Amino acid sequence: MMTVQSRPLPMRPRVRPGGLLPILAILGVLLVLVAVRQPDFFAPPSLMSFLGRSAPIILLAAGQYFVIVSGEFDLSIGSLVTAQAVIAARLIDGEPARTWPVVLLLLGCGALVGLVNGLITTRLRVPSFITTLGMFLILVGAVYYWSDGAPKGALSEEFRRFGRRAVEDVPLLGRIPYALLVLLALGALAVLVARSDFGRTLVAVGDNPRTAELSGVRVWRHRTIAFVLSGVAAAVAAILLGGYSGVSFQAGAGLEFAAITAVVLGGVALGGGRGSVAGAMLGALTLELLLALMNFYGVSGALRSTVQGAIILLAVALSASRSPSR
Amino acid sequence: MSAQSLLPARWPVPGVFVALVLTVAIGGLVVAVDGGQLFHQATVVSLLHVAAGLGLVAVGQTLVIVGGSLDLSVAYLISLSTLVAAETMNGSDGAVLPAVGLALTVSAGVGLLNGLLVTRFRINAFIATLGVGLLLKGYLDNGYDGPAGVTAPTLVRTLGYQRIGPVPLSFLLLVAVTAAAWFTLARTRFGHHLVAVGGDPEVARLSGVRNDRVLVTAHVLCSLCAGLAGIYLASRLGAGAPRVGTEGLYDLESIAAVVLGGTALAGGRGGVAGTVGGVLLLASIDAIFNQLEVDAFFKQVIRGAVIIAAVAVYARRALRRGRS
Amino acid sequence: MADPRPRPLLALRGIGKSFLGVRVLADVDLDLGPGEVHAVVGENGAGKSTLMKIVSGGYPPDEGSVVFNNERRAFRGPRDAQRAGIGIIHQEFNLLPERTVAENVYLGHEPLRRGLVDRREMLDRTSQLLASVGAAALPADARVGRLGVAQQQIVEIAKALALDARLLIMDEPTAALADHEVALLYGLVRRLQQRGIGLLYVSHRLTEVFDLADRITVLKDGRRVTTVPTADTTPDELVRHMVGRELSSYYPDRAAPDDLGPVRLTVRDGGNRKLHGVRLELRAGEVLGVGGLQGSGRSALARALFGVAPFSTGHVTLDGRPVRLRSPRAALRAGIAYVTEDRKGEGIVARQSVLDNALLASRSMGRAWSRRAARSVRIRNLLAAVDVRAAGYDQEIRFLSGGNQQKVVLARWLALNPRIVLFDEPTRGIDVGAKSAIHALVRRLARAGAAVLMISSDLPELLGMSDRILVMREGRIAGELPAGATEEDVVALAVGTARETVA
Amino acid sequence: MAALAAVTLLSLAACATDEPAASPSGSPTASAAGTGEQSKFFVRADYEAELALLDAAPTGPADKPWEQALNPTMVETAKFKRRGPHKLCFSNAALNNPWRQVGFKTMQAEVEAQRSRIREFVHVDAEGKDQKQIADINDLLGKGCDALVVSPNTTATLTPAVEAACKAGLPVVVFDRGVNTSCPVTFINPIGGYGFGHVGAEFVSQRMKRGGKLLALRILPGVDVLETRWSAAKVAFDKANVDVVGVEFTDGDPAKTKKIVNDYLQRYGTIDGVWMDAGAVAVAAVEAFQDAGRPVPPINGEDQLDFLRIWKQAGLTAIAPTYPTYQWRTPIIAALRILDGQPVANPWKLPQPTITQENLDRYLDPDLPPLHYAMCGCTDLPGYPRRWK
Repeated sequence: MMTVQSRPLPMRPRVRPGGLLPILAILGVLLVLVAVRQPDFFAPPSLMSFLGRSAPIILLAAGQYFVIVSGEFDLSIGSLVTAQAVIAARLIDGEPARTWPVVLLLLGCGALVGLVNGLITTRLRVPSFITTLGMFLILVGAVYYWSDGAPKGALSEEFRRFGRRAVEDVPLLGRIPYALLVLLALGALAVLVARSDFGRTLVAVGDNPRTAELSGVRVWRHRTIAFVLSGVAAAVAAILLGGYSGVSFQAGAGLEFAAITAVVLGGVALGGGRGSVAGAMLGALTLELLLALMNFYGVSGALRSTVQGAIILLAVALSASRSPSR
Repeated sequence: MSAQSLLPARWPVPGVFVALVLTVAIGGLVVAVDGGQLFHQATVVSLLHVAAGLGLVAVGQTLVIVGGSLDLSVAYLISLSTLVAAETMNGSDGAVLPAVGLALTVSAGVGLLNGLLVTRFRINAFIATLGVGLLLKGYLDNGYDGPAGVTAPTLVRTLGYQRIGPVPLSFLLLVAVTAAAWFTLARTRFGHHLVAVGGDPEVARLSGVRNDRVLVTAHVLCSLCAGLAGIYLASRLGAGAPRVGTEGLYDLESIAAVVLGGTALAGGRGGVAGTVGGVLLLASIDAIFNQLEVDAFFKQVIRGAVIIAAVAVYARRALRRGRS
Repeated sequence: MADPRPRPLLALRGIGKSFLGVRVLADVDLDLGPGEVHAVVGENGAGKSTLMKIVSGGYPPDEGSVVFNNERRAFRGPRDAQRAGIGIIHQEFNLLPERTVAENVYLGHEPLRRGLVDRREMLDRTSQLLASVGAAALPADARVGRLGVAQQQIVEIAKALALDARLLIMDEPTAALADHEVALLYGLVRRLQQRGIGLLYVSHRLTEVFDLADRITVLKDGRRVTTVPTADTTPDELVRHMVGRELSSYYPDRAAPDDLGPVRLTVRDGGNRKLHGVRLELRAGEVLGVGGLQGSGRSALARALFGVAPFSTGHVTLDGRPVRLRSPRAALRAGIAYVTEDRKGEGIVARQSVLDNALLASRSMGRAWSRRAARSVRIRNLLAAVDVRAAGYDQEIRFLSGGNQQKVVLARWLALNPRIVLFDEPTRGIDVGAKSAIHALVRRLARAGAAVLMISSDLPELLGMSDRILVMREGRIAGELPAGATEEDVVALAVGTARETVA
Repeated sequence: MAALAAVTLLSLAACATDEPAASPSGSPTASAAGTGEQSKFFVRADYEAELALLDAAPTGPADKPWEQALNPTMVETAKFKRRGPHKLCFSNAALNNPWRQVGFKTMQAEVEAQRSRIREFVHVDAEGKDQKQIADINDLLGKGCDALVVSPNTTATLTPAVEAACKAGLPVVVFDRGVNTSCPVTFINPIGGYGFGHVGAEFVSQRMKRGGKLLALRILPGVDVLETRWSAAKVAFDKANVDVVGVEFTDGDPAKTKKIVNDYLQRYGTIDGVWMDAGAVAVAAVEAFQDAGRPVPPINGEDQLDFLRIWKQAGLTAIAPTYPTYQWRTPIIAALRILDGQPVANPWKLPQPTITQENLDRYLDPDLPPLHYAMCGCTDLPGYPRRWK
C-alpha cells in the first residue's frame, strides 16, 4: 500500500485487503513453476523479451486501475486498441514519415474516446458498464465500417519498432525491448499519478463520492480523467501491440476482460475504493506468466480457458475470503 | 401492446415501448419508401424468432440484474445447453423429455455454481460469471469440434418452426416465460425479496431476507432461462452448436436488452416487461436495417449509440424523480 | 441481583463476543420482562450495538446464553430472531426507496394467500398499522423514496410493529425525529408496553431514558457496570457510571464580548426550494446555534451556505465582499467548512486510512505539487491535537468509533484553516466522553477566530454551546435567542407558539 | 493456498493432454506423433476423394478457374428457366474476416459485370449468427427472389433452413460450406479442407529436418472448414512420423501467435517446421522466428499478400495452399445459368491452386493491401484494383 507509514503498529501484522501480498504470493508460485520446467526462462534475453511482450496488457491494466478504483468500468479498451491499430495502418500506409504524426494522433484519439466515455458516464449519468459497452459496439462497428471489414494499409517499420525492436548490446541484459522501456517509464508514471493527490482522491471518489464531493473534489472531473488515462493507456498499448504483431482485427479482442481480470487479481475491488496500481500491473504480469506457463507445460490449447478460469476464480475467492466482512 | 398490461399500475410505461412504437412506425415508413415491406409475414416471423432467442436469455438476465448481480456466462451456457439437449435426443422423439430435463438440470447446476461463487465465496458477479464462462468455454473447446447431436424432429417441427399466424411457437414460449417471471417478481415472496436484495442488500438482510438463498435462486432461474434458450436454439438449428451462444453475443446483448427495458444495472428497479420491449426494439432495429440492407457494421454503431442514449434518458428520468 | 420479575421475557447470561481477537463484550447479564422498557446506555464502543445485534440474531455470541421466552436460543440470523418474535428498529433507515410503504413494511414476511403474496391484504394491514401509530394519512402504496424523513421513520416503526414482535429493540429511535414526533414515539412506546411487549431501548439521550425506561443497564468497555431501576438513580450518577468519572461541567465557557470579531458572513433574503427570506449575520469568534424541528430548514441552510444546494435568490457577503457559493469547492475556497450530519454517508471515506481521510480536503484543494512532507507532518500534528485514538494513522477509519471518526473529519477541515465552520449535529451518535471533547474543539475553533454555525437537535447542547441561537421554522428564521435562553424558548419558536423576538 | 491449487490444476491439465514430447514414438496409434485424436469431422472417403481431386484435370476455360469444374456431373435445370433480368438474393454467413470481404467484393464485381442480366441483388449479412441466418433465409423467401445463394454459417445447423428454401420452389445455390441435404440445385466449393491441409502438411514434412519438431498453429477449435484441414494434416504427419510438439490455438490473434511461437522456441530450443490451418497469422509466426534471431523453418501460409511478400522478401521455404476467393464469382454465374435453364455441375468442384516458389511472382500484386487474397480471380472484373483496396 502506498499510505505513508505512521508509527509502527503494535498489533500483529495484517494482510490489508487490497495489499500486494496475495498477488505477490501467486506470482511467486508461478515463477517457481516456471523455474522448475523452464529454468532458462530467467536468462536475461528471454526474461527481457517476456517483459517486453507483456507491456501492452500491463499498461492496459494500469489504465483500467484508475477507472475501476474510481468506481467505474471500461469495457471499451479492447475495441479501442483494435480501432487504433487499424487506423494507424491505414493512415501510415507504409510511409515512415507519417509515423510520429500518427502516434500523436493515436494518443489524441485515445484521450478523446476516454473523454467521451467519461463525460457520458459522469454528466449524463449512464452507468459506465453501459457507456463503455456502447462505445465498444460503436468503435468495432465504426472501424469495420471504415475499413470495409479488412484492415488496410501497413504500419511503417518505424512505427513497429516500439513494439518489436530492442536496444541491442546492453551489458548484462543483452537487449532491452523498447516496449519494456516504455513500460518502465509509463509504469513509474502510473505509480506516481496513483500516489499523487489526484490518485489518492480518486480512490476516495471510488469509496464514497458524496464525501469526496463535499471535501471539494470535483468527482465528475476525477472520473473523467480516469477514463482519459485509460484511453491513453489503450493508445499506448495499441502502438506497442501493433508494433509487436502487426495490424489485425484481433489486435484488441478480449483485452478489456483480460485487463479487468488482471486488475481484480491484483487486489483492486470492483466498485472502487480499494487497491493499488502496482497490484493491478502485477496482476497483468501474473496473467501473462500464466499463459506462458501453460505454453511451457503444454496444457492443451482447448483446455486453457478452463485452467485460466479456475485459477482466477480460486485466487479471487481466496483473497475475498480473507478480507473481513463488512 | 400486450406486455403493457403486465406492468404494475403505479409505474409509468417504460420508455422502451414508446421507442419501440416509434422505431417500428418510422422504420416501416422508411422501408416502405425504399420499396420494401416491414410487415411482411416472413419478416415478422423472422423478427419474432430472433426476439424469442434473445428474449429468453434476457428475461433470465433481468432476474439477476434486478437482484443486483449479473451473468456473463450465459453465452457459453446456451451453447452447452444446445449440445446437451441435441446429443441426448440424438434424433429420437422418445428422448425429448429426458433431453430437455437433462439440459435444464445442467443449466441449473451452472446457475447454482454462479450463485454460490457470488454469495458464499463473495466473488464479484462480474468476475465470478466471467470465470465460470471460461470454465465452460474450455469444456466446449476441448470436447467439441463442431455441431454435434441431432435434435428430435418433433421438437424441430414444433418449437423450432411451428407458428400460429405470424407468431412462432417459440415467441409464445417467451411470452409464457415472461409472464411467469413477471408473476414471480410481483406476486411471490421470492420476487419481493429479490427486488429488495437488489435495492439494498443490507436492508433486505436486516428485514429477515435470506439474501444468499434469494440470489442463488435468481442465478439458477437465469441459467434455466439460458438453458431454455439453448433448447430453443437446438430445435431451431436441428443440432447442438458449441459456438452459437458466443457468436450470438448473447451475454452482452441480453444485458443491453435489460437496460434498454429500463431495469437499473445496479439492481432494485425494473422488470421483465421492459426487457421484452428492449429485445423487440433490438430485433426491430435489426429487421429494419436488414430490409434497408444497411451495412452490418454501421448497424452496430447505431446499436451502441441507441443503448447509450436510452440509458441516458432513463438516468434523466430517475434524476427528475429523485428530485420530486 | 434479585430478579424482580418471575418470568423474564429475555434473559442474557454471561454474553461474550470478540472480533479479530479484540474483546467487545464480556460476561454481560441482562433481564427483560414483558411490558418492561429496559434502557441500555453507555459510551460508543461500550458494546451496546454488538449486544443488540446478538439479541436480534445479527451475530452469534462467543460465550453465554440467550434465553427468550424460557427457551434457550441460538439464532442463525435476523430472520430466525424475527420468527421467534424479536424485532429491531435501527438507527439508520432500513428502507428501500424504490418500493412502496407496504412492500417495505412487510418485507421478509409478506402475507400469503395460496402461496402467493396477497397484495390487498398487505395494503390493508399496512394501512391499519399506520392508522394505529397515528399516521393514517400516509398512503400504503406510496413509494418510500418520495416520503420525507419523518414519514420514513414512521414506516420504519410500522415495519417493526408488523412483525408482531414480543420483544422490540430500539436503537436510537429518536435520532432523526423532531420533537413533536418524539412525543408520538413516547405514546407508541407506552401502547406497546401495555400490550405486554418488552422493549430494549438504546439511546444517548438521557432525558428519553429517564422518561421511558423502567430499568437502566449501563455498559462500559464491553462489561455491565450496573443495572438500576430508573427511580433509584439520577442522570449524573448514570453518566458517572458510563464514563467512570464525574463531569463537573458539560460545556466549555462561552465567548466573552471582546472575543467577538467583525461580521464575517451575512445572508440577505437567501432563498431556494427549501429556504425563504433567510437573513443572518455570523461573527468571527462566535458560536451561532441553529435550532428547529427536523425539516425546518436547518440542514438546508448549512447546505446552501456550503454550496451543496445553493441559494437561488438573495445575497451573501463574506468579510463584506459579495460571494457566490455555487459548489462545495467554491465554499471551501471562500474558507467555509462543513461537518455533515450523516457521518457515514457524507463525512468519512470508510475504507481509506485515517490519514487519507484527514488529507482529503487538503489534497483536493491544494495545488498539484504542494510540499507533501510538510503537509503530512501538519496533518499528523492536527490529528494528535484533536486527540484521535487509532491503532495507527494508517488504520482504516471504519474501524474507529464514531467520536474518533468525527475528530478525523474535524482535522480534515482544520488543515484548511477555515474561517467559517458549519456543524450539522456534530455529536449525534457520539458517546458522552467524546462529546465533550468535540464541544471543547468547537469552542477552541471559535476562540481561534473562526465563525461557527452549529445545528443541533440536542437542546442542552444547543443552549450550552451557543453564544446566540437562531431558531428555524418552515424554511424561515423564526427568531433569534440570546445566550441563556431556555429550552422552552427554543421549542416555542420552533413550533410557532411564540412571537419572533428579533427580526 | 491459491498457489497450491494452481499447481494441482496445472498438473492435472497437463496430464489431460497427451504429453507430446515424453511419449515414445513406438506406439502404433495415430496419436504417437503428438497430433492427438482424430477429429470427428474426419471422413476417410471424403478425404481420399479430395486428395484424388488435387490431381484431376478440370473441365472448362483454362484461364477462368472459377468457371472450371473437376469431374463434373451435370444436372438439368430446365424447370427453373425464367426470363430475365433477375432478382438474385444472397444470404451471407458473415463479413467478419478479410477472406469473406475479398470474396464478397469479388461477388459484387461479378454482379456488376453481369448487370444487364441482374435486375436486383439483395444481400443479407447474418453477422456470423446461425440463428440470424435462419431468420434471414426465411425472410428472403418472402421477397420474390428469382434465385437464392446461400453461404451457410454452419453446415449442420443451416440444413433445415436451406431445405425450407428448396421447398419454396426457387433455385438454391450453396457455396463455401455445404449443407446436409441434396436439395440445392448445386453446391459450389473448391476441393476443400482436406486438400488444403494435406498440401501444406506434405510440403512442410518433406522439407523440414528429419526427426525435427513441428508446431501446428490453428485458429479456433470447432470450425468445420478448419477441422478438416487439420485432420488431413494430421494424417500426413502421422504417416511421415513427424514429431508434432504442439497444436495450439491462436484465435487469429497475431500477438498470441508470436507469444506461443516464442515460448515453444524457448521450450524446445528449435522448431523445425510450422503448419498452419489458415494464413491469418502466418506473418506473425514468421516474425516470431525473425525476432528471436532464428532461421524461419519450412512453413505454410495462405494466399494473403502479406505472407506472399514476406515469403519473397525473406526467401522463405514456404508454400501457400489456397481456398480461393474466386469461388465467390461462381454462384452468380451458376445462378444465371440455372435461370437460363442450362445444366450446371453438381457438385461444382472448383480447382484449388497452390502457390509455390515457382509461381509466387505471378501473385505478388504490389497495388493491393496486405490482407488481400491473391487467388481472387478478380483482375478482369470491373473496378479492379480500386474495389479491393
